[in-house]
This record gives sequence, structure tokens and C-alpha cells, in this order.
Amino acid sequence: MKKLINAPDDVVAEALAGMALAHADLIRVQPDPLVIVRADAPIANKVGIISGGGSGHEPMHGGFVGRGMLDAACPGHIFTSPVPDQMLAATRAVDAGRGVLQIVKNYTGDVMNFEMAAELAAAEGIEVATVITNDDVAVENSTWTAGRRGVGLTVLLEKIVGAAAEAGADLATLTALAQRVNAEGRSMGMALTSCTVPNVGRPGFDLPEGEIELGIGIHGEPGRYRVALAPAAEIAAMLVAPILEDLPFQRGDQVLAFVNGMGGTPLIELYLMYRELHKLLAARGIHIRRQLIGNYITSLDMAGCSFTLLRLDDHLTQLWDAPVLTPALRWGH
Amino acid sequence: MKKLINAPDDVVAEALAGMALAHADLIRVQPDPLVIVRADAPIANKVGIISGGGSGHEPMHGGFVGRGMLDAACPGHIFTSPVPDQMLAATRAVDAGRGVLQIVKNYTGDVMNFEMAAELAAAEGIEVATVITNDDVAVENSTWTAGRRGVGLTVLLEKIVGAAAEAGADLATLTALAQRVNAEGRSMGMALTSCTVPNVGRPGFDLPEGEIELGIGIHGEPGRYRVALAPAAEIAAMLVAPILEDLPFQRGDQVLAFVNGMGGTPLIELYLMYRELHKLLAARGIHIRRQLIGNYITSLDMAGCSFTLLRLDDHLTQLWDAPVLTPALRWGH
Amino acid sequence: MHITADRIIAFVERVATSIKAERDYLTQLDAAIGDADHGLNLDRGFSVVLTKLPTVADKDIGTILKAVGTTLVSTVGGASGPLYGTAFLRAGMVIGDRQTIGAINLIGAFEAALEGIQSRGKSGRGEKTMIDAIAPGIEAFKAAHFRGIDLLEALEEGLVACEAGMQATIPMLATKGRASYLGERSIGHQDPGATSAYLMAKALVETVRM
Amino acid sequence: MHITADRIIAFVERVATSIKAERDYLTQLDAAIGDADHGLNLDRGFSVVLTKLPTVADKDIGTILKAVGTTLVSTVGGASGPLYGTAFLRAGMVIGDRQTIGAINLIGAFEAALEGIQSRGKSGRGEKTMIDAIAPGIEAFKAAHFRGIDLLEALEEGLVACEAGMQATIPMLATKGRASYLGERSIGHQDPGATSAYLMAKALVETVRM
Ligand SMILES: Nc1ncnc2c1ncn2[C@@H]1O[C@H](COP(=O)(O)OP(=O)(O)O)[C@@H](O)[C@H]1O
Ligand SMILES: Nc1ncnc2c1ncn2[C@@H]1O[C@H](COP(=O)(O)OP(=O)(O)O)[C@@H](O)[C@H]1O
Ligand SMILES: [Mg+2]
Ligand SMILES: [Mg+2]
Ligand SMILES: [Mg+2]
Ligand SMILES: [Mg+2]
Repeated sequence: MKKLINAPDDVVAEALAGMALAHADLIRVQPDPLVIVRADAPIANKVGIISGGGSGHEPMHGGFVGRGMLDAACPGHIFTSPVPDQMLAATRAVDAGRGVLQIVKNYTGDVMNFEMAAELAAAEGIEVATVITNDDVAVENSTWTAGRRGVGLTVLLEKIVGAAAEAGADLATLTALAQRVNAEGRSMGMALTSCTVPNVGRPGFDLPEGEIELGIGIHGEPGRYRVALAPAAEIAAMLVAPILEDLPFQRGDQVLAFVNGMGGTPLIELYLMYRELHKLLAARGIHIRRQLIGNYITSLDMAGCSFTLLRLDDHLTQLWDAPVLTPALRWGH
Repeated sequence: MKKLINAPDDVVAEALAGMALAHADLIRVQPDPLVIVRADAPIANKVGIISGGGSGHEPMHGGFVGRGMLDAACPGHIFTSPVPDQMLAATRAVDAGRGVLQIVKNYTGDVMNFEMAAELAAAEGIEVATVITNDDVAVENSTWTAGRRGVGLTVLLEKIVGAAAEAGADLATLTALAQRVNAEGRSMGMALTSCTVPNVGRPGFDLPEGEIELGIGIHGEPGRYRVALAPAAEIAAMLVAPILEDLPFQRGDQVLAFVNGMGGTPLIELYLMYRELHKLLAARGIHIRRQLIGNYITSLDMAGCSFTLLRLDDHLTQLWDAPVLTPALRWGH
Repeated sequence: MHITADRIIAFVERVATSIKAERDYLTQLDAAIGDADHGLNLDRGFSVVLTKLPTVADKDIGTILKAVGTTLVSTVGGASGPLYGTAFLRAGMVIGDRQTIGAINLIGAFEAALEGIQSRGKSGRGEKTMIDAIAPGIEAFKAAHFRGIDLLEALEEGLVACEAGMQATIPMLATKGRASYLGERSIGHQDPGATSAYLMAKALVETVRM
Repeated sequence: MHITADRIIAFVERVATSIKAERDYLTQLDAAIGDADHGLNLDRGFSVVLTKLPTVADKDIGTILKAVGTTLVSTVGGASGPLYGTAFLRAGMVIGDRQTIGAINLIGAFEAALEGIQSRGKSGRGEKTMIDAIAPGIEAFKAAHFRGIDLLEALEEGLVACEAGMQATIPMLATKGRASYLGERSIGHQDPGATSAYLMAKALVETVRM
């Protein structure tokens, strides 16, 4: 394992210390329980928006804390859900009396830990609502399974809901908005290589030179299918097809297209994939109204990418365009 | 080789097509000769700022074209200097009568190709000035060599000079400013792994599990020294020491600290390295006034990082803070 | 035969030791069908539990188990944190302020723990989780007890069933937890949670046997 | 013995063929001490040159060589593009509108080309570049010619010196081009540019020999 780290156990704490030093104008990092909080939290008269999950997905979620997006993020150990103490501390830190919305990616661990935190917060008299993202079309959605994973859409949802919260929306409105965004978006990812968890020291799975994993999540877990390495155009088609079918997206739809890198794939390849995505959507009469391209929800050093499509209307587009000022996303100020 | 590409020969053109589709509001891509031009170029009454170099360093330089930074960028083939035709086309596209400044990284090929372009532009009556960046302390600066390479400082210089150009400075002033920035900054980089040029298909050099290259450039070339893999704190010290000595930076200096990823290293490690850098500078009484952390001048999928320090005064700080609106850097609008 | 509070402390210590010893094995099992952290998660939690045990060393069994549960909830994270945390909490609540417990109390505690896991995890048997080791273990223990067998022997019968349950997860298709994302590819691998549950059961039997 | 314009065309075609055949070898040499693109760069350039040749097939030698030079400048990039481009341009300028050339013209063309490379590259002998193959080659050719030897034989003597010059780059410490960044680590590797220069010289000799 070759990484720019000291001891594997200290990676998360040291990286967060670096973040805190770098972005003291935007965020502060509270230790024990570990929480990344917007520097000026709580914001009077604003619903608090919190999220969290295992670390190793940087910049998500800590990089999205700031004006117009999250009020706090709870970073777990690498690929491990945070514990309820963290979400409770985050909730307390951001609550301004109008309640707190938890944005939770659908993983058993995340869901249960946030659920326990919500019970504890409720016992303290803080109004908490929860929205679970489950946009990953690689996983069949059945009442007999843990359901679909929350992946790329989470980034877009946090931006959009964060903008609405900044504009003063109440908890019920924000919850409904988040549910709507979740309903209107779908994702699918692939890996060229596995990733290496520092504490494990070797890649999570072996992926021979000529093979790729299709339908991966964001935790270095193997995907749904292993297929032969193919040209970018074919890989793009394999990612897009199940996304379009699932919602389904239709001719005339306007979308936000998000090409996300898994951490080890350089930008030049992501732009190349964006071109493929654009071609495939154009051929189906789907119009890309907004786009996001880059490493935003990653799996450590995994090489690969994911596509997320979110159907846009004017309202969602305005919320997407609204100013945001966080370590990882900033525009409009 | 596992990459999200179609044919190796088409990588640059296809990625640029993706960029053009994604950022049509900011840039346009002119084919044959290939040039990325600010969408609204030429800007009346503004000195044109152009740069360029081999591709494979994304987002540099194309990602820095836009308001407050570059007017045009000339992308060569991967790791290969662009040809004079491109710089000439860029110069023509951005010249608004007040001349054009070429920002050139010090590589023999880049220098010669820009030089030929400048001769051709001069023959057409366009006033052209050239500034060469050579901030890499890994290479000894001697009149007997090709001199130091231009690396990370180029990003900061393009931002600062771009801001001054946007504010209306003339060509002589901008040239002097660029020379000053170049004089006040130093960089040093390291690699955990080599990178793979698509047309070559295998890593440029072998780097065994327990070894790293110190003093690398940005073209997948081996570094100056090969040393044993070490904890982040030690690697940071190895990068900082030669930078500080060389300028030299002194107690009380204020700096812009730039932790750059080489393309395959995830953000979590870059923030961790930023913490190490911060500690080392604090111990020397050097104050980080501004920072930039992320993948900005990369070597395809190489894992590793570089540090750049630029001594700041109020004037440079203001220019750094000035609004910028490009695909890769945006703030203040 | 009765189990005293200091036996319970010894049991928890033995679990911590066993989890640490099998940390990499558990993580390896999780790498195959999960995210390669199960051993790390539990070891992190039980290491903190060890530092907390002295504060409850002279307390009743319910207090000890609840302290373990809260500590696991606060330190493990992932799916196994809330699940094992809830299990120990519920067991502690059922046992209350007793200083010694017998087979009947154990059955009550086990069943409360299992129910806690099932309601927190919204899961049942046959989904390739820790439940598939725990539930048959409890059933066998209970059956043996009601056949009139001695506590240790009954626990040993429970352990055999628990181990069989753990092994029976290998051919199962996962429908809960991360492994469920793999669909058919989850088949052929032993569930890490079922394995850690078996390690805990083994630690209990060994403690009682001593 | 004289060289006609169509022999020059044949020479350029032979260079293109040879560069394509040795593309990976040149790139491999460049990987060791540069950035692994020298073969790719030249092959890209000479492939375009081949498509341009028909437009100058019936022209004088100067026009042919200048067309090669401009095309190389516009397509090769890197360090070798301006250097070889300038070399062909300068050679073409010296030769002008001749339809046939002899040894004396060749010497003039070679020297103009070398001077073009040196002034564009701000470089001289002993810096581990293409110059270390080209300069001794020209010297040997010139010396042989002034000893009164026939053109082909003189060129062959030049080629031998050129090859020796290429090999002499192996122990050199690079002080120009990318290899110079490696410092001491540049020692022990043959310079890619010296190698491509040798391939061009070889192509010339083979064309004249035919
Ligand atoms: N819904 C559930 N009900 C019961 N057990 C579960 C459930 N989900 C997961 N598990 C158990 O948790 C184990 C994984 O724990 P761990 O790796 O620590 O958490 P995570 O899956 O969040 O990484 C699985 O092997 C399984 O036995
Ligand atoms: N200043 C110079 N003068 C003469 N030849 C040079 C000079 N710099 C580089 N070269 C030659 O160019 C070759 C490298 O060419 P190439 O790989 O195509 O360009 P780059 O170095 O830009 O990648 C070197 O092997 C060397 O022979
Ligand atoms: Mg986990
Ligand atoms: Mg090159
Ligand atoms: Mg796990
Ligand atoms: Mg080269």
C-alpha cells in the first residue's frame, strides 16, 4: 500500500485537521464526537441540514458544509457509518429551533445509526426529519432486500435542499423537496480498479487487467457484474441504459448530468466520459441543462466513474444555480 | 492499461470536446489548430493572456480559461508541447490590440514552440511578451542546463496575472508582475506511482511497493532521487526543506500554500499533507495567508503530490482573491 | 449452576480478546461480500469496552451489559454497531440489577437481544446475517435446557447450533446488509456478522466452562 | 555523383518508414530519460509529411525540404519538432531551387541544419542530444569528401561516425532537454534524439546507395 499517510488509524482525524486549517472561514471541526460544522452555525431561523457517512468519499460530505449546502457533516471511520453520538452532536450544533433534516445514504449501517440519533434528538425535543437517498440502479429495489444504495444523487440533493434551506424553507417543505429530488434521480457506477482501505493495506478485490466491475457502490465493494474492459463509449452506454430505463427518463426531459470520478481517475477521462454521456442523451432527445464533472463522491483511490442523472424543472434548476460556498463547491457569490 | 478512453490517439480531442460541451458558457474549443478560447474573446481593451503545454495535466491549462484567468490555452498531445500554429491561432483569437502575454513552463519543447509562435505573431504585427515559469527546486538552476522546470507555480501565476489583466493592466506591467510571481514562488513534487501515457500503454517507470520518487516533474519522468516510502510527515518535510532554503523563505513571511495532487491521489490524502505542511511552516514562523488544495496540475493517473509556496504581499493577495470564473477555479462572482 | 457478574466481565474480556485475534479474518470475510471493515469495527468497539469495564466492575450484570451496549453503539459504527449495541442493551435491560443469573435469565436475555437485532435491522432468519448464527444457537440452548440438561452442556449445544448456523450462511443469498448489493455473487461466502456472533457465543461457553 | 529531387523524396519516405518501424524503440528510449513520446512525436509528424509529399513531388529540392520542415514544426511538437523542423527548413533554404545536388551542397545543407538546431536549442556538443550524433557525422562526411572520396562512400563514413556519436551519448550526463532534469541518473542511457538522427542518416545512405 502506497499512500500519503502517517498511521492508518489517524488518517481521518489528520485529514479533517487539514481541512479545518484550510477552510477556517467556512467550517470548524468539533472533536469527540467528530463533527464538521458550518463556521457560523447555528443560523438563526434556518432549518439545519446534516448528513454523514463513512469517510473515504472526500470531498463528500465535509467538503459540502458551508453556506447554501450542509450545516454539518458526520464523518465515520473509512467506509464505516458514523455513530449516533456524532449525529446527535451535529443536530445540537445546527438546530436553530426550526428543526433538522438528516440526509442519509441508504446503507443499513447509516440508516440505523442515524435512526438511533434521531430517537435521541427527539428525546431532547429537537424536531428531526430524515430523508434516505437510494439512487443506485445497480441494485434491485425490492422489499426483500436492503434496497438501493444512496450514491451520486446525494451530492446533488444536498446542494438543492441546502439552497432551499438557505432561502428559509421549513422542515416539512425541505423533506418533501428532498424526497422529490430522490425520486427524480438515478445513478450507476463502475470501477477500473479496486481501492485500498488504509487499515486493510491491500485492494478490496482483485480486478485483472482486462476486466472492470459494473454496478459498484462507493465502498470498494465488488460490483454487480464483472465484464471485459471496453472502450469508453461502450462503458458509457452500459451505465446510461439502466439509468434511463429505470426512472424512466423520456424524450424531452431536461437533466442535470453528473459525471463523478471515483478518486483515482483523472479529469481528462471524466471529460471524455462526459462527451460520451452527452452523445447518448442527445440521441434519446434528452437535454443536459446543467452538469457537474469531477471527483465529488469517491472511493479512496479507486479508478472509475459514475453517472447520475437528475430530471430538472425550473424550480430545481434555480436551486441548483443558487449561490453555494463550501470547500468543494462554490459559485454565485 | 485500464483507462476510460476509446482510442489512445483520440483522448485529447475527445476530452476537449467534452469540456467544450460542458462549459460552453465559459469557453469554446477551436479545432485545427486546437485552441481553447474564452467564450467572449477577444475582450476589448484587455491584454490577452495565453498559455499551453502538453495535455495530461488537466485541469491545467484549459480548465483555467475564463474570466479573470487565461484568454486561451493551447493543448499539445499528451505530455508533448503544442506546436507554434496553435499558439499563433490563440494569439490571433485573443489579441485586442493591447498585446498578448505568453505564460510558458520551462521545458525545452514548450520554450522553443512558443518562441517560434512569438516570432510568427510579431511578423503579423501583434505585440507578444513571454514569461517562463521555472519554480521546480528539484532541478538545479545552472546556466549549463535546460534550467528548472515550470510546475505548480504556473497555476498561481496564471490566476494572479489573469486578475491583473482583467483589471486593465498593460503588457509591460503584466510581464513584470508575472516575473515577480515567478521569482517569489518555489515548488517540489513527489510520486508514489508512475503514470501511464495512453499511447504507451504501460507506466513510464517502475516504482516498487516500498519506494517513492522525489523531485519529479509533471510528465511521468523519473524524479531526481528514489527514496524509501515514508510517513506523510517525513515526505512533507522532504518537500518543504528544499523549497524554503531555495528562495529562501523566512520567518514572518506570508505565503500562498498550494498542495497539488498528481491525479491519482485522493483528496483525503491531500488534506492530510496540508496539515503536515501547515505544521512545518508554523514551526518556522511562516504564515499561510491563502491556500489551494486539490488536483490542478496533474500527471494523468500518477499518485503523488507537490507543494508550491508563493510569498504574498497585499497586492498579490488581492489579485489572488479577485473573482475568477473558469471550469476549474471559480470564486468571487 | 449460576453465572456471576465477574464471570460476565470475564466473558466480555474474552470476547474482546477473541475479536482482536480474529480481526483480520473477520475483515477478510467482509472484503469478499461487504466493505472490509467488520473486524476493524468490532475491534475498535471492544477495545474501548475494555477501557470502560473497570468503571462497572463492581456493578450488577444489567449495568455491565448496558455499558457494553452503549459503548458499542458509540464506537463501532457501521451496521454491526447499532445491532450488537442494541443486543447488549436489551439483554442488560432484561437482566436488570441481578448479581447472578441462571439459564432462564440467559434465555430471556438472549431472546431480548435477538429481538433487538431483528427490530433494529428489520431482518429475520435466512437473510445471511448474524441472525442466522444467533437464532439457531438460542433455540438449541433453550431446547437443551428444557430437556433438563445442565447449563454448560446446554450452552455447548447452543454453540454447536450457532456454528452450524454460521456455516449455513455460506450458500445463502444475502437479502440484508451490504452483501445484498451483490445479489447472486453473495452466494458462497460466509457472513462476517454470523462469524463474529459465533465468536461471542464461543467466548461465553469458554468463560462458563472455566 | 549527384542526388536528384526524386531521390530526396525517396529519402524522406524512407525516413518516415524507418521512424514508424522504430517508433516504440524511440519512445522506450525516451521513457528512460524523458517523457516517453519521442517516437510518437516523430511518427505523427512524418505520417503527415507523407501525405504532403505529393504536393511537392515535382518541385525543386529546396521546396521539398522546406515543406518537410514546416510540416514537422506544425505537427511534431515537443523539443524535436522545432529542432528537426528548423533543420529541414534551413537545409531547404540553403539548397534553394536546385533539382540536383552534390556533396558540396550536401555539406552546406548539413551545416545549415546543424546550426539551426544549435541556435534554436541553445545547445552544443556533449550535452547528450541529437547534436552528438549529427555533428560528428557531418564532420566525418566532410573530411571524407575532402579526402576525395566518392559521395556514397563519404556518406557511409559519415554514418559510421554518426552511429558512434549516438552510442557515445550513453555515458554522457545530459545538460539539455528533459533528460537534464535527471542529473546523474541520465547517465547510462542512449539519447532518443541522437537515435532518431542516426535513423535519418541511415535512411539517407540507403537511399543514395539504391
Ligand atoms: N439488517 C441486518 N440485520 C441483521 N444483521 C445485519 C443486518 N445488516 C447487516 N448485518 C450484519 O452486519 C454485518 C456487517 O457488519 P459491519 O461490516 O461491521 O457493518 P457494515 O456492513 O456497515 O460495514 C453483516 O455481516 C451482517 O451479519
Ligand atoms: N536543446 C536541445 N538541443 C538539441 N537537441 C535537443 C535539445 N533538447 C532536446 N533535444 C533532443 O530532443 C530529444 C527529445 O525529443 P522529444 O522527446 O520529441 O521532445 P520532448 O523532450 O519535448 O518530449 C532529445 O532526446 C534530444 O536529443
Ligand atoms: Mg462499513
Ligand atoms: Mg514530450
Ligand atoms: Mg462492513
Ligand atoms: Mg520526449
